[in-house]
Parts: sequence; C-alpha cells; structure tokens
Amino acid sequence: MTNIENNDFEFAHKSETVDHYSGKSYSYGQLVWHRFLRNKGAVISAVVLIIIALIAILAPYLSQYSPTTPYPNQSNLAPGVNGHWFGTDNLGRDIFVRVAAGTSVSLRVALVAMAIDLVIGTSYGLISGYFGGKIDLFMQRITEILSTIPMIIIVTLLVLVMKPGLVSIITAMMIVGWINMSRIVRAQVLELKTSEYVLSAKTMGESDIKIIFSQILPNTLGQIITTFMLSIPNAIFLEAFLAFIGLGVPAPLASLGTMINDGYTQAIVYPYMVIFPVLFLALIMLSFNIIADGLRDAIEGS
Amino acid sequence: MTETVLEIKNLQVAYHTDHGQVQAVRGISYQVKKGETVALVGESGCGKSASVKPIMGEKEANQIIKSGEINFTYQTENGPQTVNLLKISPKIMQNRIKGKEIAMVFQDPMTSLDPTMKINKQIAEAVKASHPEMNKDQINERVLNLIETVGIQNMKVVQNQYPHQLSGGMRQRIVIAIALAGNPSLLICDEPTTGLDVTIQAKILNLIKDIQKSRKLSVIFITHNLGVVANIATYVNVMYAGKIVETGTSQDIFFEPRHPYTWGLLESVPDINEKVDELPTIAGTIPDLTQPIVGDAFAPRNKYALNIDFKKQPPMFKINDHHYAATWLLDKRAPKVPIPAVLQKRILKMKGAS
Amino acid sequence: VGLLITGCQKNSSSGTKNQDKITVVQNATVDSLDPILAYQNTSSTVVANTAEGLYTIDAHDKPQLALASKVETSNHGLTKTFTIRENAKWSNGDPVTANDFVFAWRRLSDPKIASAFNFQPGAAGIKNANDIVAGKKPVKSLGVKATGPKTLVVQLDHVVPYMNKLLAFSDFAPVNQKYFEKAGKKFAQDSSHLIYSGPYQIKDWKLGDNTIQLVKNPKYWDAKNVKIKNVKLDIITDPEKAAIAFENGSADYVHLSGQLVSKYRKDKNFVNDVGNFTQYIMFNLKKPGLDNADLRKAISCSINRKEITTHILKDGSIPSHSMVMKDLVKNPTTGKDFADESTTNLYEYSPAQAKKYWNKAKKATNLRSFTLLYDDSDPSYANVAAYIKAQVEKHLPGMKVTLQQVAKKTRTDKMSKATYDATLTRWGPDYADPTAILSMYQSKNDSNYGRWANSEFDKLMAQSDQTTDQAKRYKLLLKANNILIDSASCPPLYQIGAPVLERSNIKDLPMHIAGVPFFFKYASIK
Amino acid sequence: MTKNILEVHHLKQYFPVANKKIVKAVDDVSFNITNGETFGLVGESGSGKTTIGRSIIRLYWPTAGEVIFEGEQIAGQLSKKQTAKLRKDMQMIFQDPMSSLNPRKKVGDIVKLGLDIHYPKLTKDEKLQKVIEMLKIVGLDSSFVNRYPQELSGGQRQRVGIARVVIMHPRLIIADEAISALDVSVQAQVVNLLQRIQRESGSAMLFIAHDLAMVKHISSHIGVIHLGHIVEIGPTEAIFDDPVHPYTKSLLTAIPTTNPIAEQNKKLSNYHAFRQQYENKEMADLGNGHYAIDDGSWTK
Amino acid sequence: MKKYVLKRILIAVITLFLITLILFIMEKAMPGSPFNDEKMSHAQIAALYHKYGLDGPVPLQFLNYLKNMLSGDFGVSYTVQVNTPVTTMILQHFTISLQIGLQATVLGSVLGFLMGILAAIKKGTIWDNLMTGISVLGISLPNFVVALIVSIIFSYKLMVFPGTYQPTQPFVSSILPTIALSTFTMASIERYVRNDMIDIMNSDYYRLADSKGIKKFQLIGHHVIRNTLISVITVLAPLMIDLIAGSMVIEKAFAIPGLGTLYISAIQANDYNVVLGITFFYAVLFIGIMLIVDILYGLIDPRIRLDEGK
Ligand SMILES: Nc1ncnc2c1ncn2[C@@H]1O[C@H](COP(=O)(O)OP(=O)(O)OP(=O)(O)O)[C@@H](O)[C@H]1O
Ligand SMILES: Nc1ncnc2c1ncn2[C@@H]1O[C@H](COP(=O)(O)OP(=O)(O)OP(=O)(O)O)[C@@H](O)[C@H]1O
Ligand SMILES: [Mg+2]
Ligand SMILES: [Mg+2]
Repeated sequence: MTNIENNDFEFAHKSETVDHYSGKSYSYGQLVWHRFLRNKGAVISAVVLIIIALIAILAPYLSQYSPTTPYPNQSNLAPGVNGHWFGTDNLGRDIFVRVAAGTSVSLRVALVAMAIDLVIGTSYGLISGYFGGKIDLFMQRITEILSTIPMIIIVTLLVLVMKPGLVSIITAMMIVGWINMSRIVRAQVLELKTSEYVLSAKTMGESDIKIIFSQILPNTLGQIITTFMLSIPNAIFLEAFLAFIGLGVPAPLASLGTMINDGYTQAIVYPYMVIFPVLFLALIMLSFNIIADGLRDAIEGS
Repeated sequence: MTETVLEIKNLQVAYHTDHGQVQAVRGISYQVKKGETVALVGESGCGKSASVKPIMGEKEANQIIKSGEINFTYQTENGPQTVNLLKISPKIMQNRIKGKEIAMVFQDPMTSLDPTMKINKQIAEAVKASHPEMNKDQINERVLNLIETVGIQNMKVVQNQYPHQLSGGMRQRIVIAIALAGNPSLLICDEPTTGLDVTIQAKILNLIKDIQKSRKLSVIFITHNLGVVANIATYVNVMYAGKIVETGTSQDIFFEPRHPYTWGLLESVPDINEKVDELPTIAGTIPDLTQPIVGDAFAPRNKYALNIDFKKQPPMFKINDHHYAATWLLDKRAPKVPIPAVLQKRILKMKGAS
Repeated sequence: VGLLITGCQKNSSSGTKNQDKITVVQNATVDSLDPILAYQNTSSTVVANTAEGLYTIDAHDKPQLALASKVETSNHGLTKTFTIRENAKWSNGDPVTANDFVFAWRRLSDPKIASAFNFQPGAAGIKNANDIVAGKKPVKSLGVKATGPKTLVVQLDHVVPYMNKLLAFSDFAPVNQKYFEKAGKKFAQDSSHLIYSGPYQIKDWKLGDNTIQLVKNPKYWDAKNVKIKNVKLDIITDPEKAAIAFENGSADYVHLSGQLVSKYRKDKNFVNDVGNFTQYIMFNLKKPGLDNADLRKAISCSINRKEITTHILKDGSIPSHSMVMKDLVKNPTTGKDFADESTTNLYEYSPAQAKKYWNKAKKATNLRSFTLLYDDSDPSYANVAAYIKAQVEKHLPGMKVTLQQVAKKTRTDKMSKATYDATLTRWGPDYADPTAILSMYQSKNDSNYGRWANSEFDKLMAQSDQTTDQAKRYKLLLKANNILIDSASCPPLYQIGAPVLERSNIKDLPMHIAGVPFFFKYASIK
Repeated sequence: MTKNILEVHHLKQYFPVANKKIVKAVDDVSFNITNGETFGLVGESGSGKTTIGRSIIRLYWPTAGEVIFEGEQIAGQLSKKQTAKLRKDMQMIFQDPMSSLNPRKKVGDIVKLGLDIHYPKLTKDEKLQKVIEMLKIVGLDSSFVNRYPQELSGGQRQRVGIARVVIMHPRLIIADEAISALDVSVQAQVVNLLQRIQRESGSAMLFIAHDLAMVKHISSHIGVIHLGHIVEIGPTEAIFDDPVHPYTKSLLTAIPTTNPIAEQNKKLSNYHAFRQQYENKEMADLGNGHYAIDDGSWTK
Repeated sequence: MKKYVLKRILIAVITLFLITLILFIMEKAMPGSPFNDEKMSHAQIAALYHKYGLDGPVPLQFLNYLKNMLSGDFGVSYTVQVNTPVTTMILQHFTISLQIGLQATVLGSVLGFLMGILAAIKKGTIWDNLMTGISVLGISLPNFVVALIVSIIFSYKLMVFPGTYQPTQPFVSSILPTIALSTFTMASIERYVRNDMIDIMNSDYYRLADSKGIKKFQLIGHHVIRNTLISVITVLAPLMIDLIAGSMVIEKAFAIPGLGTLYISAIQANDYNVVLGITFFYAVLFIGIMLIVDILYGLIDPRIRLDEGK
C-alpha cells in the first residue's frame, strides 16, 4: 500500500441519478463506412473501379484516336505499334479508346437498367409486403408468373421484336431485373412490419406512407444496396451475353460485350482484340462483386 | 473432504472486437467439488458464459485466453487423472472429455436442437459417442431411458418427433437428456431457464436438482437470478465485470452477504411477502469492458463506494473458510456498513421461517 | 488469359493420315435432305452426293452425264430424250426409273409445295414450268414424261444453254415414288428413311445432327470410280474453331475467315478461292432522295473498294465492278470474263467524282441522312457498314449515315416490304449464267427489292430469253448489265473471297462457284 | 367508485391459420381498469396476454366483444376522431428492448415521434426541449439525444421506450412484458420508473407479465390468464392471500425467492388443464371484486 | 400438401397459357415471316402460308394451335429442320443439352460443395481465402470467357480435347463445355455452402451437438452438411435449370447442337412453331423443377412438412 491517502476510506458519495453517455458515437452510415474501409479487397476493388471509370470517361480526351472512325490501312496493329497501346481492330480503330468507350457503354447500360430496377423493385416489394392481404396475393401472382418465364425468353424475344439497341436492352433488363429486388425487399418488409418498432409507430398513429418511408425503408437499405451492387455485374453480364448471341448494341457503338463477341472468333490470330475487353469486363465484374460482398459484410456487421 | 472435480485458476479471457479488446473475464478462480452445485451469478454481460466456454474447449475466432489453468480431474482405468483443459489436444477434448466427462445445457431451448433431426436420433448420437460399444437396441433402450429420466411420460411419442413440435420446456428437458447421455461427471448449465416462464423454470430446476443428487453430478450453474440460485446452489460465485466479487456457500451469500453488489442483487428480487413503496435497485449499468478499469469496477454504481474504490482494486477479504468478498468495506480501516435494513429484515424473516 | 500467345507459326500437318476418309467442315446446318426442300448449301451438297441426278459436275466444272447414259436432242433442241443407265439402282435395290424423275420434278414445280427452287424448271426452259408455278397450269402439264421405264422425255419452251449444269443441281434429283410414299412424313428425316442413287449413302444420321457421315454406296453404278470411301461433314460455324479442328487433324477442309487468312497465308494447305457472292448496296428507289442517281453515284464513288478487300476483309475477296461475278460466265467468242467486260468508272474510289456528284445531288434533293441496313449473319458486314458510314460522311459533307443491324429475316422482310433506305446485301447465282443475277432486276420480278425499273433493261432481258444464238445473247445481257450498273441503283462492292485450308494431298475437290459446292465422287487422296 | 378508463367485455380474438383452422388466442375475456390504477395481467407463455394488449390498442381487429375506452366503444369501425384519440391517449410499451427501437433512428427522434404526429404545431426547439426533459425524467441525460439504440444497454433502451410513450401523456399505458427481457437488477429500475411516472401523470396501466412478484408490486388488480381465458381476477391482496384457482396457486409457488432453505424444500403443484375445460364457463363471484372461473377444478 | 400442389399446378397452367398467348401474339408482331428469303417470290410465300395454316385470322390460328397442343402436337419446323415435328426436335436437341447440363451440374455442385465445406471448416485460413478467391473469380468471369480460356489451352495449345462437340465421342468432346458451364455453379454453390455452413456452425444446435463429443466428421456430416444440403437445393434448382436448358453461349462457343442453339436459330429464322415449342418446354421444365424442389424441400425439412400436413 504505497500511497494511501487519508480520505481513502471515506464514502465517495458519487450518487448519479441520471445516466450519462460518454464515448464517441458513430452514425450507422459512418459505422458501415469504417467497416467497409477495413476490408482491403473491397477498397482495392473500389479504387480499380474508379480508375476504370476514369479511363472510360477520360480516354477520348487522352488519346488522339476516335473510337469509331475506321483507318483500314492501320488495321490489326499489335499493341504498342504506332502509339496504339492496345493495338487496333479490323477497321484500324484504336482498341484502347474503343475499350474505354465500350466500358462506358456497358457501365451506362448496367447503371440505367439497375437504377430503374431499383425503383420498380423496391416500390413493388414495399407495397406488396407492407399492405399484404389481397394486394400482396395479387402482386405475388404476377411476379410468380413472370419468374416462371425463363429470363432468356423474355430478353431474346424482346430484343428481337424491338430493334437491337440500348433502349431495348435496357427495357429487357427492366422487365425481368426487378423481380429479385422486389422479392428481397418484400421479405424484409414482411419481417420488419411485425417488428416492435413499426408496431409502436402504428400505435402512435403514424401514417402508412410515413411508416414505409421513415421506419421500414431505412432498415432495408442495406439489403437494397447489396442487391443493387450485385445486380450491376449481372446486368453487365446480361448485356455481354446479349452481345455474344448477336443482340448487342449496334455498330459503330461498341460495348465490352460486342467487342468480346467480335474478338472471340479471332482469338488465336489477334488475341489482343479479345484480351483487353475481357480484362476490363472481368475487372469490372470482379470489382463489383467484391465491393458488394464487402458492403454486405459492412452492413451486416462482422 | 470431497475430491475436487474442477479447479479454475486465474482465468483471463478477452475478445478481440472492432472497438478494442473486451476484457470479458479478468482473472477468476474457483473450485467445483464432486456432487456440488456451484452457481455463477451476475448481470448480463459480466462474463459468466465467457468464463465457462473454455471448459468445453469452445473457441470463438476472436477469443483470447490470456492466462489461467482449468484443471479437470476424472476417472480413468488407471485411477483419477488431472488435466489442464486449456492445454490438452482438441482430439482428446472431443473424444474423452466432451459429452463423456463434461456436458452442457444451453440457454435457449428453442434453438439448441437440430431442427431437421428427430429427437431420438439426437439423443442416440450422444449415447453412441460415449458408448461406442452399444448395439442398436441397447442405444434405443438407453434413449428411452434418458427421456424418461428427464420426466417426459409419453417418451415413445416424443422420441419420434421433431424439435419444433415440442414446447420450450420439453425441449429443455431433451437438451438435459442429451447432456446426461454420456454419464458426465460435470454438468454446465448456462442460464437453462432464462427463456422459460416461471412455472416451467421451477420444474426444470427441480429436474436438474433431482438428477444432480441421484447421480452425484457436479454442476456449474449460470444465472442472473439470485432466486434461482437459492433453489439449486451449494456454492455461489457472484460475478461482476469479469471478476468474482463474492463467493461462499448458499447460506453465506443469502444470509450473510457482504458485498454491496450482492446486496443489490438480493434486494432487487421482489419479495411477495412484503410491501415496499419503491423497489431497491442498483443504479447505472455495468462498465464498458473495453476500457481499462481502475479500482473496483462496481464503484461507480455503489452507494457505499469509498474513495479508494476508485483507485485500487480490492483484494478478496476472507470472512470465513468458505466465504470471501472483494470490497474495501471489509477492510478494517473502512467505516462499518451494515446490510441494508430492508434486506436485513427479509433475511431475519427467512431465517425465522425456516 | 495470358496463355493466348499470338503468332504461333506452327504449320498445320500437310496431309490426311487416312487414305480413304476426309472430313469437310461446313458452316451452315442441314435444313432438309428432301431434294426439293434442301436449301442450305450443306444440304444441297449432301443431296447431290447421295441422290445423283442426270448430271454431275466434274472437277473441271464441266457437267457430266450421271444417271443418264445418253441424251438425244430433237425438235430444234426443244425435246431431249434421256436414257437412264441400266445399272442405275437405288440403294434398296430398286432400279432408277424415268418415272422417278417425273415424280421428283413435278413435286419441284408444284406451287402448293412451294419449293424455294421451283423457279428452276422454268429457268431450265422446261415446258409449262413457269405457268405451273404461277398456278396457271396443272402440275401434270410439266414437260417431262416417262415413255419407258428407262426413257425420260423432256420438252422445252426454249433452249437454255446452261441446262446441263442446272440439271446437276440437287433439286433435280430423282425420288423413288414408291419409297417416298411408304416413308410418308418421315421421308428424309433420318438416315433410315432415305435411299440413295448417288455415290454415297448416309450413316446414322437424323435431321438436326451437326455431323453427317457419308459412306460409299456399294450399289452406285460407278462405284468402282469412287475413291474416297468416307466423307464426314462437320458443321462448325465459328471459323476459328474450324481452323483449330484442322490443326488438330480432325478436319481436312475448312473455310477461313479474313482474320485467319493472315495467319495461314503461308501455309501449304492454304487455298485462296473467290466465292460466288457479290456484296453490294441496294438502294430503295421508292425513297425520295435515294431515287436521285447523282446521290447514289456520289455514295458509290466515295467508297474505296480496294481498301475494304485488302485491309478490312483480307479474305481474298476482290473489288467488284459488275453485278455478274468473276469466273461465272465467259464470252462465248473471245473467252473473256463477263465481269471484266462490264466496265464503268462509277466504282472507282474518287473523292473528286464523289464531290462532283454530291454537289449536283444536293441541288436536286434535300436528303441529308439515310439508314444503312445490314444483318448479323456474317461479322464482316458490321465492319463494312461502319467503313461505308465513315467514308460517306467524310466525302459527302453534310450527309449522315445511320447504321441498323437486324436479323437476316428481318432485313429480307424490310426489303420485300420496301421499308428501308439502303441495305448491304449479296446475291449468289444458282446457275452459271448472267440471268441468274440480272433477271431479278426486271421490273416485274418479286426479288427486285430496290424497285428499280428500266424499260430498256426489261426489253433486253426479254430478248435474251428468246435468243438461241449464244454470242448475240451474251451481248444483250452485257448491255443489260451495263444499264443496271450505270444506274448505280445497286452499286457492287466486292466479290467475296473463299479462303480455305485444304489438305494438300486432296486432289480434285474444287469448290464450285455456282450450284452444288462439292462433288466428292471425283476427289482422291494422293 | 372511480370511473373505468377501460372496460373489456367478452373480448375474443381468433386468428385464421393454415387449412381453414383458427387459433382462439383470446376467448371471452372481460376486465375493467379504473382511472389511474394498474391492472396486472399474468399467465404463462402463449396464454394470450400480448394478444389482449394488441387487440385493445387495435393492432388487431377484435373478433368479438366490446372494448370501451373512456366511455367510447373502440372495438368496431373507428371514426377519424376516435382513431386520433386512441392513438394519442393509449400507448404501448413493447417487450423486447432490442427490437422495439428503430436501429436507424437516433434516440431523440424516437422519443420525438409522438410529438411530430400529434403536436405538429410545436417548433423544433420546443420539441427538443420536451424530449430532453422527458429523457431526464427516465434518467437519461441530454447526451442520449444523438445516440443510436444499439449503443445503449437493455435497461437504457427500455427507458427510451418508456420516454417515447410517456411524452404523449397517455391516459392508458399498455406495458407488454416491458421488463421480462431485462436483468433482475434492471427490472426493478424500470418498474420504479413506471410507477413514478404513473404517480405523476395519473395514467392507468395494463401491466402484462409472467412474473407474479413484480406484478404484485405494481398492480392493484390482477387478472390471471390461462389458455386464452381469465381464470381468476381480483384485487391484488385477494389473489395473493386467497388464491382459489389451482392455476393461480401453481403460479404463486413457482416464484423464486432468495431463501435457500425454503427454496430447497419447495413442493411444486402439478396443475394441468385443457382449453375445453375453460370454454363457456361462468365466473364465480368470491366477493370484493374477486372472481374465479367455475370450471370444477376447485371448490368454494 | 395435396391442395398446395394442386394450387401450384393451376398457377402453372395459367402461366403456361399466358406465355403461349403472349408469345403467339409477339411472333405475329415480329418482323418477317419464316419463309422470308431474298429468293422467295410472293406466290411461294403465300403458298407456304396456306400450306402451314398461317393465312387465317390470328385468333383462329391460336385456337388451332392450342387444340393441337393439347393432343401433343406442337406442329412442325418451317425452316430450321423442315417438316420435322417440333417435339422430335426438342427431344433430340435436349438430349445433348441435358447430358452436358447434368455433367456440369454434378461437376459444379460437387466441386462447389467440397470447396465450400473446406472453406467453412478452415475459415479464416489460407484455404478459405483460396476457395473464396476462386469462387469470386468464378462468379465474375462470364462463362464465354471461361470457354475461351479452356478451349485455347486444352484444344488449341495442348490439343488434348476437341474444341467442338462431336456426336461420335459425346463424352470426350463435352469435357470442355462441361468445365466452362460448371464454373458459375461451382462458384455460387461454394459461396452459398460456405456462408450457410458458417451460420450453422455458429448456431446453438451446432454448439450442443459439438458438446456431445461426437467425432468431428460426424458432427459436420450429420448436423452441418445435412442442414446445408437442404438449403442448397433451393439455390441449385434454378442454376440447374439454366444448365440443362442449354446454355446458348456455351453451345455457341463449342458448336453444340443443343436446345439453346436450336432456340437461337429458330428465333433468327422466325420458325414460329419451334420457338413456341421450346419456350413452352422451357417454361414447363422451369415450373416443374421449381415445383419438385418445393415439394422436396417440404419432404426434407420437417418444419415445413409437418406444418403443412397438420
Ligand atoms: N464472441 C464475442 N466477441 C466479442 N465480445 C464478446 C463475445 N462473447 C462475449 N463477448 C463480450 O464479453 C462480455 C461477457 O460476455 P458473456 O457472454 O460472458 O456474458 P454473460 O455474463 O454470459 O451475459 P448473459 O447473461 O447476457 O449471457 C460481454 O461484454 C460480451 O459483450
Ligand atoms: N397473428 C397470429 N396468428 C396466429 N396465431 C397467433 C397470432 N398471434 C398470436 N397467436 C397465438 O395465440 C396464442 C397467444 O399468443 P400471445 O402472443 O398472445 O401469448 P402471450 O401470452 O403473449 O405469450 P408470451 O408470454 O410468449 O409473449 C399463441 O398460441 C399464439 O401462437
Ligand atoms: Mg451468457
Ligand atoms: Mg407476449
């Protein structure tokens, strides 16, 4: 007992009637953000994705070549020749610039399609799940029927009936893409709507709309974002798939999918025509998948 | 003196988390003797479960055992043998100890049975693990036997049911039956009645008690309800913030409590035989175990806290051979603080009644 | 991905190991083996090699009598009497009879069956054929008769010089009526519902398979001269896969794409042929603005055909200046090629000319944009279309070209309904005569998708039909051809190349430019 | 006699389940709550306690029976005005402190919700002022306004749950097992708080629990419910001193006490009943507002 | 249960009817006719329309189609395989797709399952990272890219397997397509199994089973894998449908005359009956497998089974 003070054995009388909170507080968003940042793979993927996006946006300004103008006498140059970093294609167009342009087309297709899905899927799921009963039954029948039609049927037929192009590809994705989102949101809503905090808001007289938007939606956001992030690679893949079976964006526009399709039959002769778009496609898909995983882990909390 | 089955020495367990290391168990020591029931009581989060998981060799990914020994003594062909459970190989743990020498009953009966397996199969598995020599009929017989032991009458029906077809109380009985399958010498019950309502709780407690007596089992019983402890325990360890703050026999703790925390816990169990205007409480909450604790962890909530409580961890003061408490109030320099009046009255009444 | 290493200069092995077996890779699937329904060229190849007709085409592109042992001509060439070989037998042992031809040809002409080739009896000049197809006369009135079991009499409306070649085409193959009726709906659906009169028969096959194995037909009248015992036709649409199969040794004859040509140009198995299709732009003359000849000429002059063939296609295709392709028809008197004799400067690349025409056109029409339609049946079309777009927009300032890619059926639909501006299209002759191409530009022809109409052209075509003097006829057709190309209503671009890899030890297996591509009977392995 | 704030007459709440079957969760339940008093409802798990609470507050549509709140029938179709009154004057505290607070909302916003709905005229600052006052009343200081529920302990959360309800000055609070999920030591804190608030605001309370000891402490009247039926009802003393129904008795003996000697000699009753046993039975009047179901399992 | 199945079948019938109807209308709206070709005259096309009964009013055509359909007659192909009954064609091409699809399903799910188990048991170790890495890659690489890679390596460079499907050696030539087709399934199953197993290994019932002291493999086998298997069925079913229905991409890449290839060529050729027939077949396959899975799921999982059966 080294330094016993005189008053050590007197009552401290530190009576507290009110709890006091000390310690730093993080909002939910901050928490998710911090957890996400700790996931190295996801952060690297995000950086890769940003670089790819920058390339897609900036390439036309960085390079003197146009993605669409043919220079037939420059055709099929190997990478590095004449300042063509990735070489040139059958029409003598610079592959680097084309890959960049294709990436931006692919990304746009995916983002637009997914954004629309997000809106349709989320509101469908919210309405169907929250109101339940007959409304739910009816809406569920619709999704049930839609989901029994193999996706490929809808997509191929639609793209054939409409003319191939961005609009029809996006429409096709819209028709089928939202079902998954709506299912996930609905399941979440079904779970949340019997949760005690929603019941509590109900007993206080909160309106349905407010309950949906301020009590339920924020709690499904995590799932929605994860699903959204995972559907982006799906959409990119779908676009590439359509291109692969010959239903891609029309020339001279090129998406990664159409470029791969073009290069596919020349892989042993001009491998660089297919390697670079494949590389970009794989990187984008990989990055989105890893980010989505990271996001899910961050949202669910490890 | 009866033989010691389990001896825990200075066990320290921490968990690695996002917010830093949670010092869940900050050095506890106690013994369990043959045929005794040792209770661990304390509020939620004070480290009760964390302190028994290492006994069963349960290792969570973020668990860190910082120090300690868990010496377990059991009978082999060559007589009694003592091993440190923290040191033995997982294989021996799995093949020799788990289910055969030490068994466990978990808190939540609703989720602790495999939902896709019939009851008899789940019990049979445990029987087979500890009695590999038995044939099918013998196993069957023993399964029925076990179901009967835990007080289920229509065992023929129950054995062919799935867990979700049983009520919570029934499921907890099945979990106990599984624990008994290997004839263990030590049974660990981690809040086996917390999820159940009072009537069923009372029945399960009786069951555990009966079995414990008839088989001379040693039991470690975890709960946060002192009322439950009174029913079942021989020895009681009161835990707070990862430490044992008071330990003693059941009589010591209920009739001669010395630690203000024990007082608080005892007071907060309402007594139906008396009328009070306001229930006594322990103000505040348990401390954040990621932060370093200076002095007595209970001090901030302690009405009787001394200045020294905020500076220095109190040692275990000996009250008698089997009763110790870690509070500066027992220091000879400290002012004399009597048991709170209400509690004193209650104790007197109880003593008188019995 | 890093394993894709370019420039692997290994030379494909030179010969087949097997002396009596070859594998030929085709890129079109078999749609039917019923002679009158077989449309894809893989189908007609199989039909022609298993159901031989009156003629075959030998390795030097000459028609040879096949199931007919002799033919007599009378009535100023308007009656032909064929004698069927005594030893001509079906593979089930039945003798091949004259009636087998009558039956087959009537089916071919039957408008109810609507064979895609039902114009052919008419093209061959057979009596009443055109009227039958048009529904004006009964099928029975077709000018073919069996006057004896082995005597087939064919009556003609007019003499067609290339009739023998035409009759070698698969749709004129005989059909055994008895067998046909017995097989019913199953006829030609699989190898157990087919019998053969030709050098080969089919082993274990059903419609839809992507491999057909032909084995020598022991009952074939000329079996002793058939050298290759087994011919396997593999259908692989991707030329690169086909090339790999060739390198693996699992194929002996494959078609190459332009890209592959640069890899195999030096290979000793490499053969660079030209194909039988002319690729051209067809304008819809019903479309205001596009009916302006100056505009069309401006467009035509702005395209550098040489650049397309040497830098974009690289497959041995050649710039084209004529609707009638090279190597199809020769001047009967001089022996010069029809394509070389049809000359116009409209198809030379000339920015100056283009500008001149464009300035003229700009005054006459305010059309400043049009859509160029093309289909996805060949990957090169997209490249060519993109090139045309760039060239036109470069040399015709102010003109905008929109590209539209559709499925082939959609393109033909748009063409037949005239709901297009301009389209990239191609045409291959069904027989070696200028009319096989030129006749579709007659104003009444259903296939005149550009809706181009020129009365002088029509007159010349009608005249040529009636002319039996070959030299005179040649001149008439050449003149008609020149009218057509001078109008720039369908400027030709190039004649497609047909680069192939063929084992160097395979002899006498040329690819025929018109009609059935392959006759395996004459081929051999050295 | 004081006026009844809530009268429940022959309330039935059935739920349709799979295969056209119904679950009779609550069957013919009647009781009254007088102004300012606390009525305790006890019974084992699954006996229908929660269902009664939720039917009264109209989270369910009652199958049959009357619910009269401050003189108005609220069991059937409700007018807008009635709904508004009900939503303001009757409030519920939920069982699970983990799930009864929206994890994405700050404590301040959670407590403020009632004000936002029913007092739209208050300014932002006034609302915040009220929230902070309310938090102080439940023993939390203003630093909690910006916390998220996950950061609080169980007891603190439950106090937030109480603050959220009390800020609206309800006339009737339904506390559905508001303390069951808490540590024994914390249960007392919350019960004290509820009692204090009740004393100060004069609101009545329907206190639902399965632990008779706490119920005894807080309520003046108790109803014992079993299998959807009230088996015994009466003033607290009567239930504890003269229980007649064997089910009530079995509940009483099951209460754990801190007396090791008594506990170890405790005899448990072996009461067992079926649903049919209670169906269509009268309540026997034992005087003084003490009633028990006359199902033949006991004799007067 | 019976009622449930009946209800599902009713929904299926309605769905099938709607699909047929919508498709019928869409096909009529599609540009071009099946007989469209540069060389066909109007008269020929009209004759063919008449011959195949395509010249009447559309509602009547639809009724006719339905009537024939009910008697199992889905018509004949117009252009792709002229005059072959559609049912024959589907059967013929589906056999090939089915073979490759089943191979891929087995390969993918077995491999994925094993990898998932390994990753879950060795959670947090290099093995886990490796397996997870492979699976992320497998999910991210479109199967045509995998097809390209494997065919270049094994067919072009090493020349060990043919790069195209050969009916004469159906197994050897299906190895590469099987690999390319199975990667996605393998990757998804791996992820699913891993996560599911980790969940189960954190569950209370796993803790209890572990405390019984049974052998580790028994523990994993009886409690973890069994429970994982049950839920894997639900993910596997739709994947499996994709595989056996004939992946157009893989069939195109390896020149496989499967159902997917047929479907694409029929669509491109406007071969109405074939398109309709295959679509119908796909829908039946899809609905049927989903129904079977639901029933199976109920049979395997006692919680669902007994609640329904009560
Ligand atoms: N796996 C883990 N990871 C991180 N922290 C943990 C983990 N397990 C327990 N803890 C922390 O360790 C401390 C003690 O936990 P423990 O489970 O032992 O409490 P307990 O006394 O059993 O409480 P309860 O009565 O709620 O079961 C708590 O603060 C808890 O949050
Ligand atoms: N929405 C519902 N649909 C069907 N059955 C229900 C529903 N809600 C409750 N039940 C059933 O009604 C009975 C009473 O349930 P209730 O939740 O009211 O019991 P409780 O007394 O509150 O139990 P606990 O103590 O477990 O909360 C139970 O058998 C329950 O399964
Ligand atoms: Mg615990
Ligand atoms: Mg309840």
